[in-house]
Amino acid sequence: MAELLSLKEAVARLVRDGDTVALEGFTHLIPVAAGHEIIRQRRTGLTLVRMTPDIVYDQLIGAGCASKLIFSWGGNPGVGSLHRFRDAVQHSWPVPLEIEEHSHAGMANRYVAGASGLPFAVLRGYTGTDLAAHTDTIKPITCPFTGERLAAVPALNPDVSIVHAQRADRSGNVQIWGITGVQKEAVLAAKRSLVTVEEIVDELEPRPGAIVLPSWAVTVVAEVPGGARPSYAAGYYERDNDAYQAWDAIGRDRESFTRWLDELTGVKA
Amino acid sequence: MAELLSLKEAVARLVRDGDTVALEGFTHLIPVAAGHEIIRQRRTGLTLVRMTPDIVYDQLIGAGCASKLIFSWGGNPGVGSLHRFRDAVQHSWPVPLEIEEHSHAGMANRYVAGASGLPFAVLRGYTGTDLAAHTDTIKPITCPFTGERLAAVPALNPDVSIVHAQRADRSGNVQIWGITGVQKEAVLAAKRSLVTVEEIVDELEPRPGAIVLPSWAVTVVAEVPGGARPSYAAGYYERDNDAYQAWDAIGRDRESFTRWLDELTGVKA
Amino acid sequence: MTEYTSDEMMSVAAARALGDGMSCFVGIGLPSTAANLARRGHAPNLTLIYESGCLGAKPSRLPLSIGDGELADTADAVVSVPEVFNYWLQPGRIDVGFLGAAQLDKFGNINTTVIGPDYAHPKVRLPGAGGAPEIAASCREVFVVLRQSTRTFVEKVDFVTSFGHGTGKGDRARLGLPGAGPTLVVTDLGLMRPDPETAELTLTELHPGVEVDQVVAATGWKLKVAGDLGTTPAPTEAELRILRDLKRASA
Amino acid sequence: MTEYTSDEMMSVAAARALGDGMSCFVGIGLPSTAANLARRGHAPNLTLIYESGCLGAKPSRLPLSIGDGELADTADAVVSVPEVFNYWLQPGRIDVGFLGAAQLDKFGNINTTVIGPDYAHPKVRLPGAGGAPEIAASCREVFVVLRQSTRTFVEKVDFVTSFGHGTGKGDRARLGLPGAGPTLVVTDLGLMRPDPETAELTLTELHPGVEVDQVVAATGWKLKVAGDLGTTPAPTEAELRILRDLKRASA
Repeated sequence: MAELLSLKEAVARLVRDGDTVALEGFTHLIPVAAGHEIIRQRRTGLTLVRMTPDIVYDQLIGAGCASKLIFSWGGNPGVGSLHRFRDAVQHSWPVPLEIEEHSHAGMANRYVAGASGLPFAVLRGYTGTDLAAHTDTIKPITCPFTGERLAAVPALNPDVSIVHAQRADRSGNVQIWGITGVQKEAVLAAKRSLVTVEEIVDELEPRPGAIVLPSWAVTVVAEVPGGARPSYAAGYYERDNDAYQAWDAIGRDRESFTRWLDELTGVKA
Repeated sequence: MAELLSLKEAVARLVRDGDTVALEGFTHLIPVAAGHEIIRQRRTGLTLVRMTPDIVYDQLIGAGCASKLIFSWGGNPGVGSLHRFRDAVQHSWPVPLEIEEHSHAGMANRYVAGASGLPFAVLRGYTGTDLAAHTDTIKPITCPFTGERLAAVPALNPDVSIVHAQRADRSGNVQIWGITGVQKEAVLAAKRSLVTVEEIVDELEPRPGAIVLPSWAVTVVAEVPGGARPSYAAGYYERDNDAYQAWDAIGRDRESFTRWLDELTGVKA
Repeated sequence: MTEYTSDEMMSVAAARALGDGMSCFVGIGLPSTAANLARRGHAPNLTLIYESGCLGAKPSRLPLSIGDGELADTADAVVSVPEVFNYWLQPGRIDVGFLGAAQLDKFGNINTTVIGPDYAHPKVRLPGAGGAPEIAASCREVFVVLRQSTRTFVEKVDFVTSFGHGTGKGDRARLGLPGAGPTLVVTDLGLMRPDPETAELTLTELHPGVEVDQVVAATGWKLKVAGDLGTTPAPTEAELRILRDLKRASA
Repeated sequence: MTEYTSDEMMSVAAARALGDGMSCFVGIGLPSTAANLARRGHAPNLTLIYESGCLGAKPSRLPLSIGDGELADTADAVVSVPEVFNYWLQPGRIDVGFLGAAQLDKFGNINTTVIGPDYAHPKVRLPGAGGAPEIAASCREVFVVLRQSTRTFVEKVDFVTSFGHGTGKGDRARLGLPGAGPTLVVTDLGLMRPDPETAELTLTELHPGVEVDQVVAATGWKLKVAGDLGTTPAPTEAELRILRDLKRASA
């Protein structure tokens, strides 16, 4: 059964230096507040996993929390590049960042394998591309029935997966609706999981398009209203497109980023 | 886009002698009326596929429509055996029935592979059992990353899959709720598909727990109110448990079955 | 004290094996009766998982099939059949797999496929595997419940539908099976558990009023009896009331 | 006649390539603009599929991201991300994959990963693959839309993120790729199509007012020009109105 904790306690309890950590949420319901709490608690050496690293990953990388990134598309959606990510890859600032790069289909299937207790997944993927040449996590596999060659990718089983959802009940059952992305798989693939939610309610009213993660499949639930801002939470608030635009200028140089970071972590200039 | 046809036209159009045909529905929403129409149209030599062949498959087998059955559990749920199935397996009556036997996990994954355009699926399954010794559709496969041995099963891609659903709209978009079983996978794995529905409505109201099969993924929709009886259709009618009980006596001997069959097909005694 | 049948004793004993807060993958029939009895009694936080995709079902009566509407209506979540097997069963998340059997052998292997030595020409064709092979493989442990007779309790099953302990201790580990396999067999006569050294099913408890000879006579192999043979407590009034209410509601 | 920009011409030309009743896997940015313009105009029954899991989205404005709330709210079905790739894209159900590119080479190979010869020390780190490699592999055909310059249209991409025609005709078949690959490239200057014999991208149509020399100069390889070079019809009033309404609604 999931425990109900504050975000601070939850991150302190679940996320350790050197962990493999996945924060998922496909444009919708990105667990930004949890990412900020990881920065505040100054975790280091993390292997960060995420299909679509966007500004909260740019922040985690710029803050020096990560030593490796496993991903399939890194950008500021609708705006442009992630400058902290680029700076880390191109200039090792503030620390070197190793990367392991996949396609969305590959990443999604790696989570599926992880959630399914399988060591690998099979897909029609990567054929003819240069991706396989730069990672040892894409290998060929032959169908034992047809002889056809396909791609195999290893399961992702993060130490901790963190997602944001609309609601949980007091027993820790979690309800998510709208675009649910790969969140169920990320939670089920992980050794430990944290779900931040907009609110904790007495009862989860059934809703069209909603999925429920039963309490016994989740480690910790933390109530964090607005925890997905500046991304959005269907039924609660809209995406703050201006914040995504504004991040471009902040992330663009080390100085303005450091000012932002000091403000987040409460360091006086 | 799905075409809207009568059940009779739909079966005439889609189901051919010798086809591999899957009727799915896990206790709930079993497409019984469509099965009866296949009997009426006297199809023969079918390879019938179904995770849980129950009384409608007993009827199809007793009527001589099938030459092979691919399945994982054949019984009259809550009642006992399928006597026509047993008679076909043990005494080749009315025609011999070849069987290809799997577990539920294997069958479900075979549909998943079929729906995914993959030639096979991987699972932790069958280990230590005698199932693999009696079929060539279970083979070992080795994880290219860990060296672990797992089971591979080939994709199921029926010529026709038939399912029953609660509703479709006039464009042929299909809505299913309650226990949805393996119906989505069965439809997506098939070359052609038929969905019988309780009713055709102007608009599909979103409903908790409902899935939608878009019209362009379905070949034919036929309005068949009560088309799942004696199984049930959540929101429409309950399971007719008495009919399942009554089938035991009818199916038990060839004579009473033949009377039932003559009645269904309109043959005078 | 209220009278009770040996079937009622069996269901009550099976129910007691399920601890509160556990998750249980429930086969239909006797296992479902026991699991629902437990949930309505001493284990209100028992999570019932049915292979139809119902996670956390809370039926008010005994389901007649694995896919009764009430299972879906009362579940915490209803997922597809592939999902219940792949995401929920396969990774070993579930504490107990609760199974029935047509034949069970002395190492807890289960047969629900064919009776007779020839698969192609069986004496009796049974329903087949269903979810059982992977339930038996992947749950942390497996409980089996069935009525005891020399027909059902055999030296060696005609067909291994679901793997128990194979030919003895160590076979599961050699095959890489993650779960502990059958740790408890509940019958209308008593309880059996695998011997810690050999994994052979051994009589560890008798139901009240049952004699050892009776159990030995109803077993198709030379049944071993534990040195410290216990006796199952008789069903309590409360247990019988709940069981009978459940049965009545389902009639 | 209404004035229009070369970007507007590009979007209109790209939109026209989508037939009514088709299904289209839509990349964000220019492809999404074109696909939405088509659906609001000549192809009302165009099915838009976004990798966020939205099948049959009908947005009233141009989405800013692949996962805008309006895409889900207006979709026929919203499925998980694994499902959209495995059940919907991978089996080859989708008619057209509509992609953008940072670099495109003369055989329609796409780079969105790194600029520069050294992957480990790139000149510019780009966002990466996203859904594109499998979109390019599995859709029945692929359309690419991007602005034309010697920076974007190169002899050979620095990194093959998404496979087009490889090193020429026959490469896709040799690799067992099911779809036809890039059959159309739409730019702000004209249209290119793979030569039927060699699969080399060849200029087949100029947008109104554009000269061949201009296109050749904006291309990083020695661009071939079709013998029967056509001219794209200018955007109609209706096309421009819909496009501008969409843009305005999204501002």
